[in-house]
Amino acid sequence: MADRLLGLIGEFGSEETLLEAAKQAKAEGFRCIDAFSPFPVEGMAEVLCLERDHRIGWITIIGGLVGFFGMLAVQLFVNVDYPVEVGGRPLFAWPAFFVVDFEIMILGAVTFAVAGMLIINRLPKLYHPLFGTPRFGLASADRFFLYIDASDPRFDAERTRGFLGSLGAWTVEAVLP
Amino acid sequence: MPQIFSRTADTWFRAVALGALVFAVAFFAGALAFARSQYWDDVALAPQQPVPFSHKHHISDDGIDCRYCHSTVETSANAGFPTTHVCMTCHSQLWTEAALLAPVRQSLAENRPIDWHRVARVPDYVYFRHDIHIAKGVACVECHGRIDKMPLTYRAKAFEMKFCLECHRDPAPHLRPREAVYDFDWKPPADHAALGRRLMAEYRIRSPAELTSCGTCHR
Amino acid sequence: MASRTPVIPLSESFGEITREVARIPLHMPARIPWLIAFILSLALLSLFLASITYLFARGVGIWGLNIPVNWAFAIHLYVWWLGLGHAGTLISAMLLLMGQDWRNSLNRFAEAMTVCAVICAGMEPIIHLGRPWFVYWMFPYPATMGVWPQFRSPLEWDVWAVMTYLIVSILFWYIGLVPDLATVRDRAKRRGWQVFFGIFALGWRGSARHWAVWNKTYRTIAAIAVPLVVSVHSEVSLLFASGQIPGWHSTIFPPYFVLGAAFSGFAMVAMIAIVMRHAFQLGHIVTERHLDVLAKVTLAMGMMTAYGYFFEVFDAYYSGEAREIATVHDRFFGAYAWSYWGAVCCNFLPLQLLWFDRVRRSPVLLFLISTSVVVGMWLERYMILVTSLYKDFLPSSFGYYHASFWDWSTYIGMLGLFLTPFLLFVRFLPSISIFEDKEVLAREQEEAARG
Amino acid sequence: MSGGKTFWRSLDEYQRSDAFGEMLKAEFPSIFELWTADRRQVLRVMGASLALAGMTACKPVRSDDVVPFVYRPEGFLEGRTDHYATAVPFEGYAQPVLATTSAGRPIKLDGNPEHPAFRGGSTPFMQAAILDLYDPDRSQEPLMAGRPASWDEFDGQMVKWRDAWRASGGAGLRLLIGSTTSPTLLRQIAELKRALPQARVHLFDPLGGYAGGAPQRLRPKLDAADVVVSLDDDLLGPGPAQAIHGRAWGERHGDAQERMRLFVAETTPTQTGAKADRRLGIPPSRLAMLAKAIVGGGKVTLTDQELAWAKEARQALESTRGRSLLTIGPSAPPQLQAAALQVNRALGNVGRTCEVAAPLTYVPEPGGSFLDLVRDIEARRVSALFVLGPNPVYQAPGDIPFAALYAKVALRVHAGLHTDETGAISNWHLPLPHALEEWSDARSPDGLATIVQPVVRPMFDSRSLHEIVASLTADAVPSAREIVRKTWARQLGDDAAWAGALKTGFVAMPARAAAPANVIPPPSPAAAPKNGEVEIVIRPDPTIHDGSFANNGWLQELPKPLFKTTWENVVAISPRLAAELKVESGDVVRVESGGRAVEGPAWVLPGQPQQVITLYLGYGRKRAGRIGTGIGYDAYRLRSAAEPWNAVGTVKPTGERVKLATTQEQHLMDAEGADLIRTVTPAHPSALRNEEELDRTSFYPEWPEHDPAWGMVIDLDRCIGCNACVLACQAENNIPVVGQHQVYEGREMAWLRVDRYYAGEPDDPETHFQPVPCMHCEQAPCEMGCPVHATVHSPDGLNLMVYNRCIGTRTCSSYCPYKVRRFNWFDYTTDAPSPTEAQRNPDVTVRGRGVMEKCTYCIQRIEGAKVQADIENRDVRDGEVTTACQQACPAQAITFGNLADVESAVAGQRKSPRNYSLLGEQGTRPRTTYLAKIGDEPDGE
Repeated sequence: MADRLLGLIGEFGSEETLLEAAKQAKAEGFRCIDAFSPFPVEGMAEVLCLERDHRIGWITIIGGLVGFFGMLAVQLFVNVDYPVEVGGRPLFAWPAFFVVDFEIMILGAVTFAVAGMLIINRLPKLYHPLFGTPRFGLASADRFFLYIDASDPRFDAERTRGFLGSLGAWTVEAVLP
Repeated sequence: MPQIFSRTADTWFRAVALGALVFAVAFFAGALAFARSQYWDDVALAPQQPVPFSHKHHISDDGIDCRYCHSTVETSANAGFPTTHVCMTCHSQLWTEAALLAPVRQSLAENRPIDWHRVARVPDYVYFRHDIHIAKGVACVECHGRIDKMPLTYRAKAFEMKFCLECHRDPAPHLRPREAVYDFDWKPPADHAALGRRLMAEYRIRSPAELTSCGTCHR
Repeated sequence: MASRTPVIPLSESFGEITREVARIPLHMPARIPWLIAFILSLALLSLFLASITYLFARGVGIWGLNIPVNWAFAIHLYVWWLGLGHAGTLISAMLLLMGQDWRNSLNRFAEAMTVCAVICAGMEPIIHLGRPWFVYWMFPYPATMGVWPQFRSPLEWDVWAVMTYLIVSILFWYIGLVPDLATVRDRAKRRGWQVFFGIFALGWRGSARHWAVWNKTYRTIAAIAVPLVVSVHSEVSLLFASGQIPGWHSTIFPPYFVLGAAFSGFAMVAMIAIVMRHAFQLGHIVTERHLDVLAKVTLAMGMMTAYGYFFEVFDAYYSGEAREIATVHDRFFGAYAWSYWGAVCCNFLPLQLLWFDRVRRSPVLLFLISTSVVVGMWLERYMILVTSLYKDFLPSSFGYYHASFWDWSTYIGMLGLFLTPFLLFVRFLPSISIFEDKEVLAREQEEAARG
Repeated sequence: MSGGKTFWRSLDEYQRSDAFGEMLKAEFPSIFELWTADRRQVLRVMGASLALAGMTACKPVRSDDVVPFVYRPEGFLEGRTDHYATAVPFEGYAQPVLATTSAGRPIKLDGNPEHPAFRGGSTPFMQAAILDLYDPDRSQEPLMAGRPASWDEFDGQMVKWRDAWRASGGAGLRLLIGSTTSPTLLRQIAELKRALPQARVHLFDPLGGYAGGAPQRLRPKLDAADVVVSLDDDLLGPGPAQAIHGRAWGERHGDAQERMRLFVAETTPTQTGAKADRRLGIPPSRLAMLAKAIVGGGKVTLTDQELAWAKEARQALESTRGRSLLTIGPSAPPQLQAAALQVNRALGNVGRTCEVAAPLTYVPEPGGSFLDLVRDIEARRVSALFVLGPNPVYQAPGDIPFAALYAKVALRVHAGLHTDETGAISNWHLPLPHALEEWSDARSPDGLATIVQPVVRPMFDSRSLHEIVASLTADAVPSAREIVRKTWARQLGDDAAWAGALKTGFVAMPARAAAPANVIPPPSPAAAPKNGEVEIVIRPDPTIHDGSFANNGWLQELPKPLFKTTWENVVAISPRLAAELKVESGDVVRVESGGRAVEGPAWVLPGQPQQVITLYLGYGRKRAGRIGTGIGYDAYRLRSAAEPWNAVGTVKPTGERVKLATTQEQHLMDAEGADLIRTVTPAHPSALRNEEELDRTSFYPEWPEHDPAWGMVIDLDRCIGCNACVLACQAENNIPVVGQHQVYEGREMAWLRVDRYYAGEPDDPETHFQPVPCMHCEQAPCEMGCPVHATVHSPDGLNLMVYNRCIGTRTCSSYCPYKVRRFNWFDYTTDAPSPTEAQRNPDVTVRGRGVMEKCTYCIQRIEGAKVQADIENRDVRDGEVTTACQQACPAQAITFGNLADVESAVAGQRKSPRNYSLLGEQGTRPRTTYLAKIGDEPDGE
């Protein structure tokens, strides 16, 4: 188990080389690849076909609606449950209610969005095999990594290692569990 | 780069996060439950009284009317607490030697009041009136429960605002003919709803809006 | 566009930026000054705790409040703190959406400042309550009383607005922080630091998938945060405008308050930027260009606020309402004219120096002008509150307000409540966005490469 | 009184530490704050078990003790209030009151509605008398040379003295009594004189003159007068007949058919002057001349303005012969009084608008004045002096060093409610009971008598004045009740008649024939000031009076009707003199006269005659109790025995400045202010400024109409600014006294205030009074602001304030355009001293710290009436609910009732063209509206 290879990771010096490497890997037919960079690399999402993922948007909208209508429901309920005349204002004072509804809409949208982001990204993930890779720590500083997973049908430990090297990777390391 | 966390770290992390969440929810639920519990509302607790007075015995066995002792219940906000003298109208004849009644005899002899512990009480800022409730056909049992079955007196209902509101929002089901107010064994007629409606009109019970207006009870 | 000076010098590198920022939590370059500042802020915090202990023991009567002026320091500082906070969100969110790269060196600590300021702002209305221990009655929970909060009240709106704002600010700040926490985690050598940053970095790996989802989330929240800022301070203004008191009852209040808030907030960000830049030698990351842009934004906000001042006066005269006019006169010449003219002078006079390029790029001058603005907005909030309340409708109920010792001690102590968490943030967390600056640098390098 | 023991001890301990009291006053919001005695003990003293209304947390209260009676007292009903007709004294006169008791403790005094003259009206002093009952500083046991002693010891001494007096016929024995109308006391004095012919009874009446009283009194009957000309007579101001005059005023104003016209010439502004149709400020030195101008005959030297006033007044008097009245104040020289009598006789007014009668008060025989006593002490003819009631050491004029003289008397016995300045230097001090604690009798200014019956057991070890007087001659002293009954043996001999008199609260008494009028010497002009001097007018304080109310917190905190200052007396000074001297209100001035001087804060008083300053008696007490000691200056020091009301002297600023505890700044009304207080004229009978004021357009849908719909109308034409409503509200609604410091801070708690506005020239302004309670707005801005539903609207239109829900955001007060809300900045109530908390109304929540409070339209009375009506299955009748302010108002300026009932009085008044809303343009739709004043001048002038 311990030495079963999970994938290979190649280290690059700049975002351009990484982007180029990713494109090439994609062109080579690799599916299960991922890139790691200290900052979001422009264009990477397109290369990895991630840009059509609109889940966050939908989650946010749902959160907003839940917040808005949830709060509105609370407001309507409390005025039905114990109707009290306040300053001659109507029981259902819509303009006044919408103020809080708006705030809670935002609160709902933001909390849903954050929770959605964490869930989609499967975070928190304190232990991850990649962290065991000696040079991976530089991914948060100034190095760029391309990872090809062992589960990829085109993956072959030796050939893929060579392929990464051919892309200009400074180092190629094996990711072990 | 070595791993910082062990493989089980994520499990621990999630467990702790979930635990915190559960704790927070439980805390609020617990607080709400506590406010409705006996610890807070004192329901069904019979405090130690100077004399172990039994309402059950006096009502069910002896058939004494509530008003004999609580004589101002129809005329005043307070139901009225019996004076020692009232106790002694009977107990100068009955159980004159009973050890249990020694404090009563002593009170009369020394002209010193008996310190009872109040069982049914609303907060100071609530202005409850017995007279109006009796006049409108709200029976003793509605708030005090089956006091005729209580060997030792305890609080039957949580005297919380919600309890009062329940009836003030919809009095009809809680009404009975005025003459049945002191009757613990009164059974509502088959068409209780119709009776409620009739009494609402007959007794000119105010609208729920008025009855639940804050000023009805708080001043 | 291409000809403008880069916000991050091209001589910088990704590694350099990483090192420069990450050394602050990990190695703390200015240990002694930080410690002095921290002890000072702890002292202020203790003053605050002592003040509110006495406050809770005795009652709000320890402040100089009375009828008619039954709101003063606590409420005007509530508005003031919240106003300071708004700049953080605006810098982070609005400028992000507008693609203003220069924000990237400023947004992190601006957001932290927001969180600290909103905590202070949120404290104010709670401690000012007559019976603060019942503050939870403002929330709709199933009570045995069967009574609920009253949602027509601007105060109730404020509860939700501030709560939302606090939570959103913290979330926005935190998810922006996560990648940088990962950076610091990976730089940390000591186990304790590794665990600390490791937990809070949530296992961030900088994966392209993470970045993609993260980017969408971050921009979505940013897009939501901008109307949030506007709505929160509009609501705060409605706390006054909903009353019928002359001097409050005006439709100009929401924009007037929001602009004033942004104005004071940008000034506050400038102050903090200058201090941090000096204390941690961050000259290459927070450059003169940053100060220049900040000064310009402050100037723009100031001029818009000045327009609000003008329009408020115009509005009163245009309405022809005798009482509105009387309130304006009272602001000009009444017992609290010092607060009006103080606000006008502090807000707008030194501000005019910012028309000059040299002044904008001078840290000392910009710091002084920003301080003047923050003080000026403090006076303005005081003025709006007190000059309206102390003379309203019936001459018989006019009355004067004088801040008591405890008013001041609570306020000054609260500076400790603001500074203590902020200093902790500076000490323990990456106070400048590392990855966003790298992003800028990458973009600039690319532009430079393209010529 | 087994429970009294511990109670005393704690009081005693307390009293010994004066410094502690000082500290309390300086440091704490409630002067009472820390002082507690065991509450239960007090309640046992009060003779009943009850739970006082108190505000605790929201928790349903746990089981606590309930202590029933052993025997139920006859007629006692828990939870119900009882009413007793009795009287409280004021300047020796009876003020007939109806005392409300709850659970055996008196909680409220109101004018006796059955009384033909008072008809339910009250004065602030009547309302406040109940607080004196519970004054924790009252003397509680006999003191011998300042040390606690017992009545037995005193009685033992008395036996010896009595034997000596019997032998000598009472030689050397002197009694000094205050002004009194008590038939019983008068009878006892007569008996004493018979038993001890050598003894002598002296009268000490600082407000009637030190030299003895006038043999005749003009008793005005204002209700019959079409024209009243008052020369320095404050008919509507504080005095024993204030409620009677106020009632008459009310009946002749507002919607009255025949309006009374009032001319007032006064030496210092008063409430009467404020209400005058034609007012004239005049220095005392010219008052006689003015009288001469009215009486006619002789050459007068007056200013044009004064002459014009005199001419108009004279014409008015003559044009309404038999329906006019000329009245002269008691402070004017007796010659003027006699002249007025003459004029009224000539106009045929006597018997119609006034009566001439012998005084109801005790008139000493020749040689029985205070000055005679002083002479006798100096001549060492006095060996024993019983000071029964008054406080001559404090109240003697400044030119008589009475404290020193008093010390020369070998046996000094003082009886009083307090161990006051006199009691402190007496050999014996004897505690007297409060009027509500013992039997007595007295006569009201209209001539009727009232049997003063106790409504509560004496709280302290006191003894009735009647018993003390009786013990001077009798070995076995009957009880006060027996002594009083003996007086009335002939008239109220049988028990039924006696019970009837107690029940109704008054007894008719034959009027004594007036003594023949004295020969009138020509009016002698008062001393005129020399160059650089000013004339000094000395008056009783508007709320503390002669000083006897100094320890009454309600009256101390009651804003003086014209100054709106509290807790101290001021030196009233005219705007011009103030400008000359460069002083402003609050600058301390030094007033010197006759070699004596006082220093007090100046108050620039619009309408004050130019070179005249006014000093106010009653302050500068040295031993009044914790409340009244050591505040203000003592104007008695500047008084002279010969001319107690006026003096000539100098005034100059000391350079010192003090902050005055005022509840209202001085404001002259501008055009905008004229909207607040409106005046209608025959030419402009409507109070409305424009049609828009009737516009009820609103963005909000209307809430359903409801019956009842409570509302209040306040008639500004009737209001005399007397403050009776303010104190009635305070007594009814458990409103705390917060102390001088809190009033400085602007934190007075009064739910109802009487605003005073000036219009016109500061030298001769119009003065307006406007009572301002909560307006109970239908579209209340306050309610909208509350986040927790603590202030909401009831279906019957009340703006409710739910204290137990309030969290103290104060938004409601910020939004209130009328600023009628009051906030508990500190805990003003929890630790009030024990006896005072027994005064609290059990039907009204006692508010704790941090909650807002305000006028509730006396919701406890509304709910009480509703419950009563509901029990009887009927609607609430018009007039069944009276608010405390309405009940107290002597002028009947306040009407309250159901607006939905078109037949109701309040609905009728709403239809008046004089009806207007305060700040109606704010769209708040107040349920409290005002009826405009009626003027004879064109609108807006």
